[in-house]
Amino acid sequence: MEKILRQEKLREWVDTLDDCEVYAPAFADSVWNFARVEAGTDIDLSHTNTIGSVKAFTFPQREVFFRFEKKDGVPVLTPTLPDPKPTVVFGVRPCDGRGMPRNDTVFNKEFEDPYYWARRNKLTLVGLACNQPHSPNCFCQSVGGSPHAEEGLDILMTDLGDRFHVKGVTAKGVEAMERGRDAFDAVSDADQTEVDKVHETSRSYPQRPIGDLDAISEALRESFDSPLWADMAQHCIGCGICTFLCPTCHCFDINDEVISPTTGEGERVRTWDNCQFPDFTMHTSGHNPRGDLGSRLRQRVNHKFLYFVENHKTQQCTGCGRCITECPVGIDIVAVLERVGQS
Amino acid sequence: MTDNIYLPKIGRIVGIDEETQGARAIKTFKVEFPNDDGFEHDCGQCAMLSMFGKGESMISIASSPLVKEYKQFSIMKMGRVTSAFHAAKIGDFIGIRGPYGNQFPLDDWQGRDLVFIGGGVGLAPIWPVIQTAVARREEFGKITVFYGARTSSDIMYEADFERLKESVEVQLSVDAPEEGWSGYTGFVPANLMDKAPPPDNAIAITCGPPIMIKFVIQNLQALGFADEQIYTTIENKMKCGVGKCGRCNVGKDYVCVKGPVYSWAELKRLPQEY
Amino acid sequence: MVNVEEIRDYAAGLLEKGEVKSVLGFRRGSASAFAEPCTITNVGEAASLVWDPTCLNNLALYLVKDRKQQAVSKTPDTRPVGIVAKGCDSRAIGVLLQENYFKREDVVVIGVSCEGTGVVDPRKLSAKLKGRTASRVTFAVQGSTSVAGGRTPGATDGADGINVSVYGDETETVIPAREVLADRCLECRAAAPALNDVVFGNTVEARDFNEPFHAAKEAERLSEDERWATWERHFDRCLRCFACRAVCPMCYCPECVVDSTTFVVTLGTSAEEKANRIRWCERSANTSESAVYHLTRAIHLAGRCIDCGECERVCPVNIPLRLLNTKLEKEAFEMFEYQAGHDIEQASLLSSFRDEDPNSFIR
Amino acid sequence: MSNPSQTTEVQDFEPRIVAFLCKWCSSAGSDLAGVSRIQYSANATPITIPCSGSVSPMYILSAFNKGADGVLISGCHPGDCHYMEGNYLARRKLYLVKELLQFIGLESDRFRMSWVSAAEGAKFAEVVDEFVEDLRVLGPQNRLKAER
Repeated sequence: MEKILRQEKLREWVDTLDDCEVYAPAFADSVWNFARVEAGTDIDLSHTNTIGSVKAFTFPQREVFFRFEKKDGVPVLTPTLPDPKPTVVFGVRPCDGRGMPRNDTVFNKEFEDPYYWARRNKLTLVGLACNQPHSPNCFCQSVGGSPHAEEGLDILMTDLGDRFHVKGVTAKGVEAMERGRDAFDAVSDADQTEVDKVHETSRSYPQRPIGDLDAISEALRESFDSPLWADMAQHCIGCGICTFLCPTCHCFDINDEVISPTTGEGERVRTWDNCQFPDFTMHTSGHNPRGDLGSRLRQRVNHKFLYFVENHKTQQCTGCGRCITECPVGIDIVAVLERVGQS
Repeated sequence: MTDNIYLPKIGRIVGIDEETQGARAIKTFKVEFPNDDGFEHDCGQCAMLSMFGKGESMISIASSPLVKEYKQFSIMKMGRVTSAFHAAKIGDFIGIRGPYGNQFPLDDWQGRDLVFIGGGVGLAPIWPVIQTAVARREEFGKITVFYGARTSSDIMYEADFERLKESVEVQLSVDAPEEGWSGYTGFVPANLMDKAPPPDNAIAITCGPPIMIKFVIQNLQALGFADEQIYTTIENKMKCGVGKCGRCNVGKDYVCVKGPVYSWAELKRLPQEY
Repeated sequence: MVNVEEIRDYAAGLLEKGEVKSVLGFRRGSASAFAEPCTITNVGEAASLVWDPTCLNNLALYLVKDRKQQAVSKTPDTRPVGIVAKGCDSRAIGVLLQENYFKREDVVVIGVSCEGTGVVDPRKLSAKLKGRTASRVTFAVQGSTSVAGGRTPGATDGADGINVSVYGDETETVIPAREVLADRCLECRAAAPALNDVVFGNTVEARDFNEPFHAAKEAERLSEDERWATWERHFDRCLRCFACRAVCPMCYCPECVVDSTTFVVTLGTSAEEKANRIRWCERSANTSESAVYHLTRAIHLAGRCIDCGECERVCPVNIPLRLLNTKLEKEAFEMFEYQAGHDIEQASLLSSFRDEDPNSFIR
Repeated sequence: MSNPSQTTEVQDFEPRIVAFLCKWCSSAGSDLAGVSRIQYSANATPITIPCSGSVSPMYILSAFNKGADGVLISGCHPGDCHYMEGNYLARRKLYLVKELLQFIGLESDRFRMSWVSAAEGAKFAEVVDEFVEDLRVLGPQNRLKAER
């Protein structure tokens, strides 16, 4: 389904989603992030990209698996599977959209993750094509995506100035459009020509090149023991920015949080974790298979451009560029791949 | 609704054996499922054990798959969770989810000689294989079990070893012998060289401290064992056990799913990340 | 004004004479117009050093890192390290010396005066450029706004503002420095490094920006409920990526008291030690736990924070962390006449006291 | 989850105070208040510490995190420290903690410090009573309390 939505009708459409929780980018504290849209307020889709990726909707920073307590000396476990309202997220950039099916793979492969899917099944992603790259670090096209890629999105919107072109990609997306059908107009030939032109132009901007992705995987395989890794990680500070902001990084930790040591009450909680932290792989004995920053940088890059490819036949990177832009010390995954490729 | 992969079943400790003492003490726990919701497992698989309020730890299932009434775990006191296990008493409740990981390909080894080489708590992961092989004794050729501990009092499953001697060759060794010790004195790899089991039509299965495994494999190769004839298990830090949390990988393999059992031929192809 | 060629020559000279094993400095990054840290070890690399308003990092962090590497190395290279240091960075070195983290002779401080300006706040710049991205950022030099036209000797960096070009449009726009400088630079009291082996650039006394502790004083003015509403929002959105801690030269503890991610374990650590370690706050990134983390960190930096603003700069969700530290430095200055990093001989803030310290708050 | 202090009616609200008491003075002062049969609020959970100077700011933050409505630190009068200067160091450090807590907007009445000697049983009782009354007005502390 393809429709035209005039800018001023956006709110009319959003208002028809009144049984859903609607989120959209909002600029607060000098950063763009997804925020709840209160009924009767406008959505501002002038954002570049949100600082946090859309992954937090299905993989929140804190997920309680279950509560535990003791009754008559016997542990009683109460699972806390989330039961969210249907959630619609506007303004999702195509790079984030493409992150979603990659996360689906992870949380679905050998064992299905019920917490992830409880949220995922209720989630509708309304994408917004990038008419031009919002950062010189964008490289979606270098990893098989595009500024108007539909993969992972339920709806793709394209900004045509005074109006949006809106395309329902999945059944879920079409349904969300159906509900606001009165707000939409038909697509004229002129509209179609314009949207095609906007998409074409959006693809024509230069992006950071990576080159042949198969060759990159091969180069990474060959470079496992290369001294390059230590060199490239020389100034790494070992923080979690790159992975926490990444739309596809999904590593986590599980801990018991005790509420009362006397009653034995507590919660088992999943939190985000990060392959760049020193304790991530450290055995209880103190032995650490990835004990230095070089091996941890290698893990991050290999996971995305080698291991995930070997396991799932696609890169686990969608070229959003957040890890590059936000790295405090200028570590640049595209430059890393370039150096590995040249070595 | 699918099964909740993170929700443990409740287990009850019905037996505790003190195997070794000291800073790295080992205890063996027998665990029953009071709610009759237990699971079957294969040789080499692991389970994620919980002490509620302390956390979870991935532990090899040390009992034979043929034993259905309980599961057995030998746990070395290492950190928060394992210390809680060592403080536990018979009747205490734990959480248990699994089984996780792959298995020793016992069916592929029919008709062959089996050489087991274990050291310290490393006997636990291969113990179910030994038990199963003994139970299906006629399917295999000669079976030899090498096992080494620091002292004779540190030998795990001591009572079971006596029974084992009836059907297989047992070669025990200690690093520091007491008076009256009749077995071999010295490290396991040396005992292996001393007895020199023939490699023809044989499979070697080893587990123990990393340094022991390293020398055992060197010595097996010196004895003429090919890489495909050598099996071992590896371990890495694990949190989820289901291939998602991202930390136990060795190259592209999540050890919790693709491991812990590897032939040396397979392991050589993986990067050294364990 | 600072002539970057002089910095390059000096660094090359240190390396050539073998006086240092390496020089920590800034070079052009691959990712953006902003400079990135570099460690150069041979004379030829000195040409890659840069100096401009995008040299944000406090490189003293890498002196700490070097020290840590030496501690675990079997054959540590104990030769001195050269470091390009702004005023704030040199104060960081001062605190590390005060705390005996290394010795004065272990470091050659190549001081660079920020003169009448400072470094750019990337978020302010981005807002100023309305989403476009800077491709080149330089100091506008008094009397000579055109870099291509050569620099006037004796001119002062930045008094006329910051020159900015954006991608796809190489014409330079001059933005008044006040509008894009980092808050810490607007409040800086010593833009020229007092602790140094050499200084490039002049000391500019009259910097017509904000009074010291300006932002903290503004934040204090809010009502109690407004303050909590603000900080609750800040703590709530913390990702606990620990970038603030990782980037701080003063957060050198091998093991951080508030979380498990840095718990040092050796083969000799007993099971009891591991089992009994107190978890002061949980790993969950929620308001209460993140508050414990940030407040603990702030207190641990009291009298040690030299206001390089790195914690605030690196925070991906823009939590104004610097406020917590400058609030405490303000109290240290006003109540205890203490300034971090100013005197390497002085006793630290929390290991000293005076009879006239405030007492009226105690019942 | 149910949060007892949130669901409690304000008039039934009994503030919980964690009191870190120096073993050389205030701890003995609180004992004296007890043996002297002085009537005072039973809302304070005393934790005896070697010296007010040994109080880590983490103790205070942790107490608030675990739901304390108020935190009291009580040590020896200036000049009376068993370790010569522990209370002076405490005074400086805890002044900064107090300022920081106020800065982020924790109600300023929730953190309190006092000098109470072993002989001042009556003063200890007063300090606790006053604190309890002030906390009663403030109601439960929810700002830094863990949301579990």
